[in-house]
Amino acid sequence: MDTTPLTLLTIVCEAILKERLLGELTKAGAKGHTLTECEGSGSRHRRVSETLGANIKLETIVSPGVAEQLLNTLTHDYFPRFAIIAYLSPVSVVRGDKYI
Amino acid sequence: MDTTPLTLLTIVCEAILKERLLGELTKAGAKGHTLTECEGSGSRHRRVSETLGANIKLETIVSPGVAEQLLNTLTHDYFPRFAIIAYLSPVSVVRGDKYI
Amino acid sequence: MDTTPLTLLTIVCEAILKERLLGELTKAGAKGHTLTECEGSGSRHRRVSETLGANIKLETIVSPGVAEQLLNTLTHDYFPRFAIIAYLSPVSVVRGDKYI
Amino acid sequence: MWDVLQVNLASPLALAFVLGIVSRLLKSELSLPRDLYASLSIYLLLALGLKGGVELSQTSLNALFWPAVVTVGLGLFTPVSAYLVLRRLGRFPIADAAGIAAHYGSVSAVTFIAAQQFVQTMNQPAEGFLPTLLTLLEIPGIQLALAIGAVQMARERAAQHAGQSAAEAPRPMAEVLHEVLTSRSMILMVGGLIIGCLMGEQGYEPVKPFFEGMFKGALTLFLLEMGLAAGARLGDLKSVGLFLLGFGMILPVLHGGLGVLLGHWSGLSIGGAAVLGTMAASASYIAAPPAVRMTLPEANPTYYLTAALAITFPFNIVLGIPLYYQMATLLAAH
Amino acid sequence: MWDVLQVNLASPLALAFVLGIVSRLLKSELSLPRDLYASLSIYLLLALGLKGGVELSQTSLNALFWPAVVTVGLGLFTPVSAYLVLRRLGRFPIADAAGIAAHYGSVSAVTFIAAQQFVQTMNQPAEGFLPTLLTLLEIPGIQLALAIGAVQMARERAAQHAGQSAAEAPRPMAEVLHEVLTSRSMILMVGGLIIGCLMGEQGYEPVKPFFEGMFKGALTLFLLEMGLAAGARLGDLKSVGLFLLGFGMILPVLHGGLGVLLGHWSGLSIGGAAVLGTMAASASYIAAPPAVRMTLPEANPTYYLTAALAITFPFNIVLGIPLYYQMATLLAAH
Amino acid sequence: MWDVLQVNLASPLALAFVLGIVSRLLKSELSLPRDLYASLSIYLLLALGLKGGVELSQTSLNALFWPAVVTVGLGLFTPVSAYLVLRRLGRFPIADAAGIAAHYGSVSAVTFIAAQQFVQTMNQPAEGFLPTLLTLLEIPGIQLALAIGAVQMARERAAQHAGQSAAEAPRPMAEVLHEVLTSRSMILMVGGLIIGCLMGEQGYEPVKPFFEGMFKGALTLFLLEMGLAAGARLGDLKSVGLFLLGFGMILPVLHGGLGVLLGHWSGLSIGGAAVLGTMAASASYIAAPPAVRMTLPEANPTYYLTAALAITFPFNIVLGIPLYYQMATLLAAH
Ligand SMILES: Nc1ncnc2c1ncn2[C@@H]1O[C@H](COP(=O)(O)O)[C@@H](O)[C@H]1O
Ligand SMILES: Nc1ncnc2c1ncn2[C@@H]1O[C@H](COP(=O)(O)O)[C@@H](O)[C@H]1O
Ligand SMILES: Nc1ncnc2c1ncn2[C@@H]1O[C@H](COP(=O)(O)O)[C@@H](O)[C@H]1O
Ligand code: NA
Ligand code: NA
Ligand code: NA
Repeated sequence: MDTTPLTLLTIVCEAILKERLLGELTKAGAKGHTLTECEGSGSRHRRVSETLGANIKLETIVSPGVAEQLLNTLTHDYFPRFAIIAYLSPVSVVRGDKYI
Repeated sequence: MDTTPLTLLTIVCEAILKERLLGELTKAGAKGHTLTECEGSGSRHRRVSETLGANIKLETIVSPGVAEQLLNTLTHDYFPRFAIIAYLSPVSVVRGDKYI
Repeated sequence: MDTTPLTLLTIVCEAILKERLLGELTKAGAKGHTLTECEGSGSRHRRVSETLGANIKLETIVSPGVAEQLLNTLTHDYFPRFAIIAYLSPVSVVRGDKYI
Repeated sequence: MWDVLQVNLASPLALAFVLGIVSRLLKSELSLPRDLYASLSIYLLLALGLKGGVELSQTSLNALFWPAVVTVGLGLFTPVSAYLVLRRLGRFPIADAAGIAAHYGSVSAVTFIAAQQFVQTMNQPAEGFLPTLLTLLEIPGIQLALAIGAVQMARERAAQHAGQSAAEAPRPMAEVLHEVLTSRSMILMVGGLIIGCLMGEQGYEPVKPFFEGMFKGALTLFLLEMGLAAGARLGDLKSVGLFLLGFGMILPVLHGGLGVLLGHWSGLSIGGAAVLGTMAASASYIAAPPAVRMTLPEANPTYYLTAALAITFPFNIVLGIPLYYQMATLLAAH
Repeated sequence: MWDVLQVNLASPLALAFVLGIVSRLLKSELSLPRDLYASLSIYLLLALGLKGGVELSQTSLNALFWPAVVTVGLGLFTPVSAYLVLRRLGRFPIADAAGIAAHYGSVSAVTFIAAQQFVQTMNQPAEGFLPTLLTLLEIPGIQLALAIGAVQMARERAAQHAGQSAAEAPRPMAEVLHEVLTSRSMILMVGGLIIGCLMGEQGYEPVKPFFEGMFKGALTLFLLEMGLAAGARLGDLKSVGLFLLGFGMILPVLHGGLGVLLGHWSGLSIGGAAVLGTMAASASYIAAPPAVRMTLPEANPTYYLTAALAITFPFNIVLGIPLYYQMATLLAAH
Repeated sequence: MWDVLQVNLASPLALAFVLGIVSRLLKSELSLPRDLYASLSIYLLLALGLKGGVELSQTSLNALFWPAVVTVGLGLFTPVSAYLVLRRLGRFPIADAAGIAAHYGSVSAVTFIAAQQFVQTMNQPAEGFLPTLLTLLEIPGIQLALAIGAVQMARERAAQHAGQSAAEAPRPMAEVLHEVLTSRSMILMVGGLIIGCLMGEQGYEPVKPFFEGMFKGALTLFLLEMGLAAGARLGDLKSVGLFLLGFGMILPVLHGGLGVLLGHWSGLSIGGAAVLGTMAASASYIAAPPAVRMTLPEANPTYYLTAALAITFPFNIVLGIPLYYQMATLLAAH
């Protein structure tokens, strides 16, 4: 089976950022995303979620370049002020050219 | 800790395929799976989900051979006609022999 | 973008273990976690979930040392008696020093 | 006609539907939780079945015979007429034509309920056995359209190229039939009918406040959600084209008129004929979409969902039901 | 007996349960959304407590004394008898015997409610304080069985090998007790009892349409879900073996008979004795399973879940309740 | 005052709230499913709007004029007074002061409903148009506080350093306004008001058992959940400090007193003035938190959530409402 090596960017953050982050994804050129509801704890306010909604996990398969650009935006505009974590993993994608 | 390197196959697709894909997993010899509800957008009909149900994410840890076979089936029978994405990642599994 | 290579430990297990495993995470020194509801099948009782609640997926980004220690605890105290699977994947984390 | 329309527009059902559409247009964040939507539809279908069953237990088979016959006739005719119009006049590909036809051959339970409530408001309640007719109309419609689609596509493919992959082999009809017969709405409605029949008026009494007292209110909430869903599809109206827009409003009137006529002939009351007409006119958007998606994945969901949900459903809720009622009144006056 | 059984079978509760089983057997896709199931059980438990509390506020402590004493007695006896039968006659391992015993020592709230509704239909309503008895019966049952299991397993292990890992150390009993005492069903039922007691008939009035008017209807939906759950376990009947099948129907009759007898002696009415008997006969499948899974993970869930859910629950709902009622009637006639 | 308080404390609403807090303190696992919570709040807001709309359809614009004027006045005054107290007396940073002020400038719908129910129990029902006032009070409050926060922070930043990243640019006010105007609670309440107005008493009749009969019961369940949420925040009381503790109980009394006074002047009945006072006294914890989180992420959620949810909400539910009612009674006696 022919697969393409690509980058999976995973973002976990407070649910309130959903629309804004989906906007950032589109702007950066991501071709798609998968969104899951989740909950979690980290360095900031675990309890907030009760009234402010739980967390979301946003996964997008992108080229390394797009990943880099998104990480830049996140670091600059989101990390200082919101509960959020982001990480990259290497994946092999079927029909990978569709996602670049 | 002793871990075995195995392949994690992740499939994200429209929820309607649930039973059929679980059948394919069993047929190909996967020993288990984990299923999560999610939503997403890609190259096909984001909105469909409203009436047709959201997406599902199906994860199965398998040997590279089983992964290969499943990707073949997916590419041949599902990719052309359904909203679906599939990718592989390398993982190290505790008691890995149980999943081969 | 500066990222730190770290270990993503994923645990999928019966929902009933939630509080106990969160306790183990804290004890082992994990700095955070993300928890998702899911369902699944493996070598043990797929159906149990109906009355006993479905599965949970617990993800925590930790240093290799903490991962090792957690896997030890899981293998010793949980694997023999509960429905559970655990695996490691390599990830590159933004602001990785926060999670060690 | 005008005053009938007014009664309909001032009902909480139509108003809640409009509120749903408007809040989508305003890009409001409002949405009903997924489980509430599912719970309401389970409740409505079961309540519908139970009520129908209780009334069925007091109906003679005689009274049911002719209405049942014409209903089955409608179930065989409407998917075929829809398919032919879409293929011949609309020049749709086989899969799309069959997919849309499956929706128009089947019934929208919510439209049915709204019609029932409407004729009740007009003091012309429908016969108690109409839910029974609904189940008779529901089954053949989807089946027939899917069968036509599968057969025609196989024929077309055979003509084009010999080799055919396993993937493209049509799903076995038995599987599709099982799916439709054991679908959530079938089980709840038919199951409700049977339970209602078995327990009768006396067994119904203690659960009546729940299944009957709450019914209209729950339906109001449900129509709010339907409005949200329809509103989300309004943007697709452009992409489906003018033909489908006309189709989604003219075909219901034709099917509706036929239904009213057959209902009248078979001896139904004014209310009964109007509700039977509404059933024939309505397009399913709960049972049909998944069946079509599974069996005819080549059909474009934007077409069938938009037509059923954003064109025909609001048309029937706002204009159609009063219209079919008016038809039934005119026929009865002769 | 036959006419009593018939009344029971024609009730919407039993019929909805059967519908659930049948749709599972038909492999229907029907399932209640997870949150609806949870919401219904919260509603039922709280409503049960509130109603009980309001009635309790009008009960003298005197009337409550002897029934409370025999209830605690039942709570101590039933888990022990279940454990001994399973160990001695059934030759089950300690963990399995204790795990199953915890289920039969505790109470199924839904079975309790169904019994309450049944005696009401028979015009022999139970005393208002029976929910109070339920909470008295619920707590010791699970505890005692788990304690027996933990102690016996520790003894066995000590005999087998000296070294014992931390993991195998039994959970502290205080933790288990806290879990049971603050479990969802306890909080809702006991909390409801207290609230009901404090607000009395007058405070209850405005919420009565919600908590009492909707009760039977909501219970019908819940039993549909129980039918689905029981139906899903029918396939496991083979793997649990004949002994457990018999156990799941004979033990309830013995416990039920004892409960009716003690209830009668303690001065309960026919309805009250029948409901107390049903409680003793029933097996918990909401509170017990998680407690057993956590505390005795060595016990095989297939055994206890299938016995409680697919054998004893339907047995009681269909045959047991009318039977215990009949027993109570006979006793009262003497 | 004492007997009024007692009536309030014996109501199922207050008792359910206390049960929620207690079960959190007992570390019970009890929690309402997420979708049930969302469903209940949708139901309550829509029912509130519908009822208000039906009554509004029978109100003259005249009767509405002065109450509307004073309500808008309250909407402009309360966020400013809250902001100034927090900045000047409490020495809170701009973001925190503005964030908390947005909560106290807005209204808690549940507190409003509880007040409405209370004055009804006291046989002093409020005017039917009070839900209309609620929407008038809801909008300016949040907006004004957020605007103050944004402007003041921009000024402060400009003073500190010239360069300012895009990320730190305040969100456009139009976006925030759109968010508040099309928020779930706005759409449901204003939409309900309009629907209620259009359908009138006659259209309301068939949905009344659902939207009115179930109302108090559903509210009881909702207050159980509010108790759970408040209980979870009790632990944060220490970290918010004594100032906020006092603020969360004294400011409501001042705002509440002012609201009662203005309500009385504008011609409202005893019940109406008490409810208007309650609105002014209450702090939003549904609409305000997400708006503040999005627009002023620098504000610490622990402050505003704890103040609104764990201090002011219980204070109003238990003590505040009877107090404002007492004030209104005294004023009317003059
Ligand atoms: N070490 C971690 N492992 C996994 N998920 C984490 C970790 N730290 C934080 N998270 C997730 O990221 C969210 C925001 O984290 P924070 O900004 O640190 O509060 C948390 O609520 C978790 O869902
Ligand atoms: N680039 C992507 N990254 C993450 N998930 C994706 C991506 N593209 C598609 N998906 C997921 O796969 C589903 C089907 O994709 P598609 O077949 O392209 O419509 C979408 O609904 C998403 O959930
Ligand atoms: N091969 C597998 N791939 C993915 N998930 C698995 C696999 N095996 C087990 N799981 C997950 O782990 C849970 C417990 O597995 P087990 O202990 O084998 O019953 C299952 O319910 C699944 O959710
Ligand atoms: Na039709
Ligand atoms: Na028992
Ligand atoms: Na206020």
